[in-house]
Amino acid sequence: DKADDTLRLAFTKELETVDIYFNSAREGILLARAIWDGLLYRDPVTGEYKGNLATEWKWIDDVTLELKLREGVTFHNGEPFNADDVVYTVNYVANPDNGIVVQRNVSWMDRAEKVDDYTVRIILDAPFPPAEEFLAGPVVMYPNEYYAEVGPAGMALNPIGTGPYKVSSVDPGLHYELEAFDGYHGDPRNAASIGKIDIRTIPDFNTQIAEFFNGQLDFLWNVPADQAEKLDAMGKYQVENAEAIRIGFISMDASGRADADGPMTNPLVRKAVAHAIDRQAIVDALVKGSSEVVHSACAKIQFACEQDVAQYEYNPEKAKALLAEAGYPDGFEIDFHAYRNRPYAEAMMGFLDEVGIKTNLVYLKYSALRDARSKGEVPFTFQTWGSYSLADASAIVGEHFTGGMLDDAKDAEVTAWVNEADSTTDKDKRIGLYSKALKKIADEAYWLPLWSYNVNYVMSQEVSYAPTNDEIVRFFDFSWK
Amino acid sequence: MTDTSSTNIPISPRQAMIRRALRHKGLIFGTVVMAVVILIAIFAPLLTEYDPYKQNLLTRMKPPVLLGGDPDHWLGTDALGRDYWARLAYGARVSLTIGIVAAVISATIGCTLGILAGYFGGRVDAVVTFLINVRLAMPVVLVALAVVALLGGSLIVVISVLGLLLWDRFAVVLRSATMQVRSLEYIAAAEVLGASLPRILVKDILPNVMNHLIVIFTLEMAHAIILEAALSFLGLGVQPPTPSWGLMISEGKEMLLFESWLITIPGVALFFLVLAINMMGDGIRDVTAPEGRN
Amino acid sequence: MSDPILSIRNLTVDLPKGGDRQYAVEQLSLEVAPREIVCIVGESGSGKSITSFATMGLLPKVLTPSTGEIRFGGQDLLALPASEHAKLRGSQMAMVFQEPMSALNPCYTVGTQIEEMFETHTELAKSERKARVMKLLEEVHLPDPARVYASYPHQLSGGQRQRIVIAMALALDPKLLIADEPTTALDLSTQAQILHLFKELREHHDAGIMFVTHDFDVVAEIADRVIVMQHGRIVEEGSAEEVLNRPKHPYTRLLIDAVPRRSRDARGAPAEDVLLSVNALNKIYHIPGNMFKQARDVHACKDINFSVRKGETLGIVGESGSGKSTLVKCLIRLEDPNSGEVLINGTDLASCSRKELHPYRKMIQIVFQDPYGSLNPRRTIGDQLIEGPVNFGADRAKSMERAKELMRIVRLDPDALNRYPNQFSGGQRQRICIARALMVEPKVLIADEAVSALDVSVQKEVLKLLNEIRDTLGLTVLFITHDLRVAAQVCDNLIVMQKGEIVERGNVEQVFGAPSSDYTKMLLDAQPGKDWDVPDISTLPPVAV
Amino acid sequence: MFRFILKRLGLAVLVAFTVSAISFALLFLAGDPATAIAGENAASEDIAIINAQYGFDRPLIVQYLDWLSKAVTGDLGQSWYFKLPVSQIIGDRLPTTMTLGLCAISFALILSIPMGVAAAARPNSIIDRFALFIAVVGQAIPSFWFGLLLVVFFSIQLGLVPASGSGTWRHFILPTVVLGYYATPAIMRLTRAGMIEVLSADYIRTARAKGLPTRKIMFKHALRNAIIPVVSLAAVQMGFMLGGSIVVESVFALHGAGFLAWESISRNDLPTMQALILIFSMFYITFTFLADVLNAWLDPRLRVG
Ligand SMILES: Nc1ncnc2c1ncn2[C@@H]1O[C@H](COP(=O)(O)OP(=O)(O)OP(=O)(O)O)[C@@H](O)[C@H]1O
Ligand SMILES: Nc1ncnc2c1ncn2[C@@H]1O[C@H](COP(=O)(O)OP(=O)(O)OP(=O)(O)O)[C@@H](O)[C@H]1O
Ligand SMILES: [Mg+2]
Ligand SMILES: [Mg+2]
Repeated sequence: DKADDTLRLAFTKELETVDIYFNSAREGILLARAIWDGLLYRDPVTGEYKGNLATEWKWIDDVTLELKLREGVTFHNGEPFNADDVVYTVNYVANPDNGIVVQRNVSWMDRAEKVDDYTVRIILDAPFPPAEEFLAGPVVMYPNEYYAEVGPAGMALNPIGTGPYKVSSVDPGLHYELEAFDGYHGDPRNAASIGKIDIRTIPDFNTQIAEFFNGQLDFLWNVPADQAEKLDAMGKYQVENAEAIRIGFISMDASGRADADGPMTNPLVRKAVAHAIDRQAIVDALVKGSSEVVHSACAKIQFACEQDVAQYEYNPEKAKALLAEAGYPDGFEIDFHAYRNRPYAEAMMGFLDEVGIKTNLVYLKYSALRDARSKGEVPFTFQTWGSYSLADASAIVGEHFTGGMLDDAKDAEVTAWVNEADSTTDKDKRIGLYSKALKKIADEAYWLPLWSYNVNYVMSQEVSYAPTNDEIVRFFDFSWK
Repeated sequence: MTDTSSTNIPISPRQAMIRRALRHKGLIFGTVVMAVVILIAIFAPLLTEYDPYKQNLLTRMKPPVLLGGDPDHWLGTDALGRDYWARLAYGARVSLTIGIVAAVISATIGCTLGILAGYFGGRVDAVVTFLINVRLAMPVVLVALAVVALLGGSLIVVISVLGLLLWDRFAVVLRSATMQVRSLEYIAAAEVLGASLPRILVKDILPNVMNHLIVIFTLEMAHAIILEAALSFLGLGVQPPTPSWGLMISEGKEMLLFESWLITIPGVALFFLVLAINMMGDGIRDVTAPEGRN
Repeated sequence: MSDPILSIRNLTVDLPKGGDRQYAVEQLSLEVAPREIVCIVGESGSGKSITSFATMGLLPKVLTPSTGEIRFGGQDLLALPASEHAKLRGSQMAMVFQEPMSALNPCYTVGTQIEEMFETHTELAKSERKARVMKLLEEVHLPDPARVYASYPHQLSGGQRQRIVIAMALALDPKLLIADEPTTALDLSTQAQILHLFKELREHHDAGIMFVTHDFDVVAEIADRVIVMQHGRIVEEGSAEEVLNRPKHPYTRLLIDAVPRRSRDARGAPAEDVLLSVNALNKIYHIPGNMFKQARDVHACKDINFSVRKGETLGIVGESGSGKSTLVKCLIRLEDPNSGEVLINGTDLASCSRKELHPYRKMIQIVFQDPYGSLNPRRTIGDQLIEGPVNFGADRAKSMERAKELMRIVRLDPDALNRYPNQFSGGQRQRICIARALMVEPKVLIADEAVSALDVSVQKEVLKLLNEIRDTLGLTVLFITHDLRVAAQVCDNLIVMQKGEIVERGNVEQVFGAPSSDYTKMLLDAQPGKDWDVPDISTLPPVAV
Repeated sequence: MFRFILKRLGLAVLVAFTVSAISFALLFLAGDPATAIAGENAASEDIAIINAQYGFDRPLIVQYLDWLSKAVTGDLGQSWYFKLPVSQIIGDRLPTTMTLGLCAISFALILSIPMGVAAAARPNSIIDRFALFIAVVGQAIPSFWFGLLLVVFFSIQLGLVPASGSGTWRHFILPTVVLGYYATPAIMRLTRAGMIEVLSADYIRTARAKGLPTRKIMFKHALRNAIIPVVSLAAVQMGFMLGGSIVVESVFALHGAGFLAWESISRNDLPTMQALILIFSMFYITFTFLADVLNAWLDPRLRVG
């Protein structure tokens, strides 16, 4: 609280490591944005890319990006920042042998080359349109000498970056203390306003709320909609809602991997499913906040996310008719896999039940479900995808419709379009190709896109913070009222 | 001179037991509550016109009538607008099924092992004791959680896991009870009279360890029900939309600090059911083996 | 005679509702003088223990004295507050119980437990307390007092433990010593020593001793005065000489008449052909150790050889643990002998497999000691009786007929077949067990201490029944007992066992008249009441009741 | 005696191996390790790399023996999730769980033994009924519900104790009560039953005949004998508590080994899981062994032959 200039908040899960290249969790992103800087920065409000550790950048050709680095920046341990750090970091993470957890974030880079002390070139494997987005997000710069010495294990326990906050103590998975970094360069992001950030892991959300009531926490994030409403109604707290890039969708086994003659291989059935679920009602009653029903297989704020696609309105009669036409006048029974938001899944099951589709919920841990999906054992599943907070359609479509393990459609045409789009830097061409792909996905009803997600933040009255719509909490934007 | 005045205790053991049972308050309380729950479970469709699965997103989380809710739903509605009373009534079926089937499975395993160990002793006993030790040394709750987490928590998985988890007490108690009975002379007499092994086990051993079996059965049944609730709490109980009380508690937990009735109603129901089963178990022990308590 | 230490007047103790009778003891009056041993005799349940507990203030809560008084040292104990009474206990009055095995706390050394007496009732210093304990241990003739002092109860034998309890009772030189069947659980030889100790006490201490027993031989051995109880009432009282030799009350006469005589009931000689013979039988029990104890082997039967002729009654006698039960268990293959043969009609039972054994099972049947443990409480008598025949393939209905017949033979109501065991008394249960054994028409009947747990009068009945059945059915009987008198009365030939070995064999007259082994001599010598010739009741003058 | 300790140790090791083998098989068969290592948002190509890297393509038995041979030398492997040595992570979490477990078992013993003794001294009295009530309620109340109720009442409403965390002793009060209460019914019932049985034993009658004061009879003579089975039970319960404190640790945000185990399940962090299962079974074995030793000290019949 304000008295001791410490902002207290809680994580629900234990973060495996603070080293951003070796975790894939939202909590990790939160810490990373406070501790490190990327070369670029995307303004969360305008969506505009700005220089961060790089001040200028330009494409030499399709696969070479040259960046001018900011001078006078130092790491928390006093090490100066220069081209060596960038070259070291890029070459380290781009090397698959180093086992960076989220390969997609780094694998598009081949290597980096030093031009002079404050100029570097990043060489790509192939043209990669969303490169700027990645450089503004997950790819952050590490101090070369320090990292070479301590490696990921040392970085996890004593992280060193250039960001607005430096880490004063780490109890792995349990407790993190950050404190404002005096030497922060301060552009384009603000320097820290609040002196200390104290983060504990409290797995039970009720306990988090209890601690919030007790004044032991100043800030709650990812508050479920119902609780947020109640907390708002109490009138004692600030409740903020922000959109997230994450969308929910139902993926159906159109290619017949799970069951070659299964109902989901029939487009009529898939369309019946789309008509059967009253997405708007679920958004209104359960998801709430700023969420909206989505129709296209990506998040609205993502680049090249075509919105003009076929839409399926809630119409159970039509759904029944389609089922009858598809040869299932009495409906059918099918397993329905899910891994989060159980009430949403349950609500959808209720709607499906009305048109005669009996579902058996199989609720699994993500890893287990993903495993089952990659083996092609899942005919019908409720999924969500957060696109690593990347504002580019390739982050979601590229992962799910290019014939990979998670691709249930296996539509060669769509795969070709998306692959082509992802290997060109021509923005208009990309938009056109994605438009074709997304339209076909909607026409064929490979997916039923459901809704965008939103995040609720609850703050005590002393705290001032304006949430952004990318699910990222930026500690340096916090201040006391 | 035939000795006809054969008895000074004129009533049979069964009659004496019934007499003691009728005087045992705990047993009567337990039995009545159990009977009520069983009746509710059986006649659930007659007790409510609502379908426990039928959702209505427009009437979510209406409080019970007592807290000023909608008179159409006297116990209110849950987060998906399903009638809470209907879910509670149908949920009795699920909770009882879990308790009974899990206890039957573990009783079968535990009794078989326990009786064999107690009867044969020696090497068989050593093996069974080893198994019991393995079972006790294994943090099976964790292993079971892992299995449920990875296989998905269908009713069948949950019941089998619980069944495989709770047999140790049956084995331990029946082992020692059997040992005790085994050393009695009527077993030796039966052997000398040429009774076959299965016959001795069924006719002489089983009836005499039956009261232990029944008592443990009730305890483990209660245990299974409460463990299912704990699994549900960790998100690994039976799958929605099945209306199990454990699941209702776990769903209601979300709103614990705001709509506490959501967790209190199934919580109290569960509490009373488990309480009743335990009191029945205690009562049966008191009644069948009065020396056990006083 | 000096003033009595204890005088009980008109004591009545109520039983809780639903008991066997209304009062545990009724209108009971008795006196105990210093240096006097008063024996209270009577059958089980006659109220002997209740009387002693009432005096000690140890009655269970459900039992309450309703009228009368117990005067001790000038005060009425019944009117005394519990804490005052507790102070008298141990210091002024002491008690010795029946079960030496369980009367001492297993968790403390016996030295500590005796010392507690001084700790509680005196101000003695620690060293002095220990010295006093040592003296007591010597007084009760315990060998090596220093070792005994530091021993735990389970390291001592039953007789030694009973001495400890007696030492404890004597610690503060009480005025009154109550002994409730202090020798019943002991072996003959130990019993003799303990009885001797009591006689010594009478010489060296002033205490009055109230000695509860059900054994007239013991009475004859030590009593000065005798009180006979039945159903909670005193029926006869007088000097030992009078009551033992000229009992007046019919109940006393009945009891005395039931005391087994040292002579054999006259009967015909058995046939010559050998029915059962045992050759070089050995049985070794392996007792597994645990973390703190060594494993060890117990040689329970060593090279046993004997044979029994058809129609013969062979008695097997010996003290507890001598291997009698083990021997018969091997005979009926409840235990597998380690070596040796058991030949019956030329078949070796010892080497049969379980399957081969089945048809021979019916040849040998057994009646066990414990009348309560040998019937399954959850099955009806009828069901248990037909168990045997049904197992050997007989028809249920026919077996039921036979069961009825056997019930008549053992003098029980055939209608009782559909009752449960708990509705029968101990004696009746033993008869049922006999009937059950006879259902399969065995050639050999083994009675393993079949009458030891019964009261004398009941014992007499059952023995009589056994004899009759043996004679009418032409059975061969192996009669196991530790009671030499019973053995003498019913057996033709005797085997004496000690520590798993046969140390003596011969017919009854030989064994009793001219024993060859020291062990047998010692056993015979240890019998209480040797000087008492049980009077022939029929010759006594009739007395009006 | 030495031989038996050896034999017993051998058996204990066998039990521990069996437990670890069973759990190894269960865990590795049921979950896909590679996905677990890769994490939630990993892409497909990441997983293939991992599979080769960790050798999950080898037969299960080879993997188990590999694990086991390292485990005996104290190398429990690397956590797939934290990428730290498992021994280090567990070492960090165990003190919390041990503290909680010890507090809880002490609480349970302090509550249940006097109550069991009092109940046995006067069967069917008010105290007995109250004890029975406590026991029956303890068996029936789900511990998470109880825990949350305590938080609402003592922490939010009264503000007496902290709701979560493990910083000071005050943080342990509520978890101790909840976890300890879970073990109370069984211990209390056993104490009561044991005391009732012992109080009717002959040597208690002897003690009374010696004129000892009631207090001394109850505590010196009766309790020492009645406590022997309770010691064994407490050992078993203590073993359960360490591994079974998941719910309590999660409600009170105590980051102990139980909670770590549960989280490791959700994260498919098999090396941590596997090590924890091994350690928990070792605990159980150690506690029962200690209980045996303690019992031998309490009961000379077990000690001197
Ligand atoms: N705790 C008790 N509760 C109810 N009845 C009892 C109790 N103790 C004894 N009795 C009854 O009191 C009567 C007298 O018992 P007591 O123990 O004095 O007999 P006893 O002569 O000592 O017999 P034994 O030779 O078997 O010891 C019996 O009918 C018995 O059933
Ligand atoms: N199952 C057994 N395991 C180990 N040792 C045994 C077993 N049964 C008997 N023994 C030992 O064998 C010896 C002989 O015992 P057995 O029961 O045959 O004696 P007994 O003469 O029948 O004595 P009692 O008169 O007390 O019945 C004893 O030392 C006893 O401790
Ligand atoms: Mg008596
Ligand atoms: Mg015997």
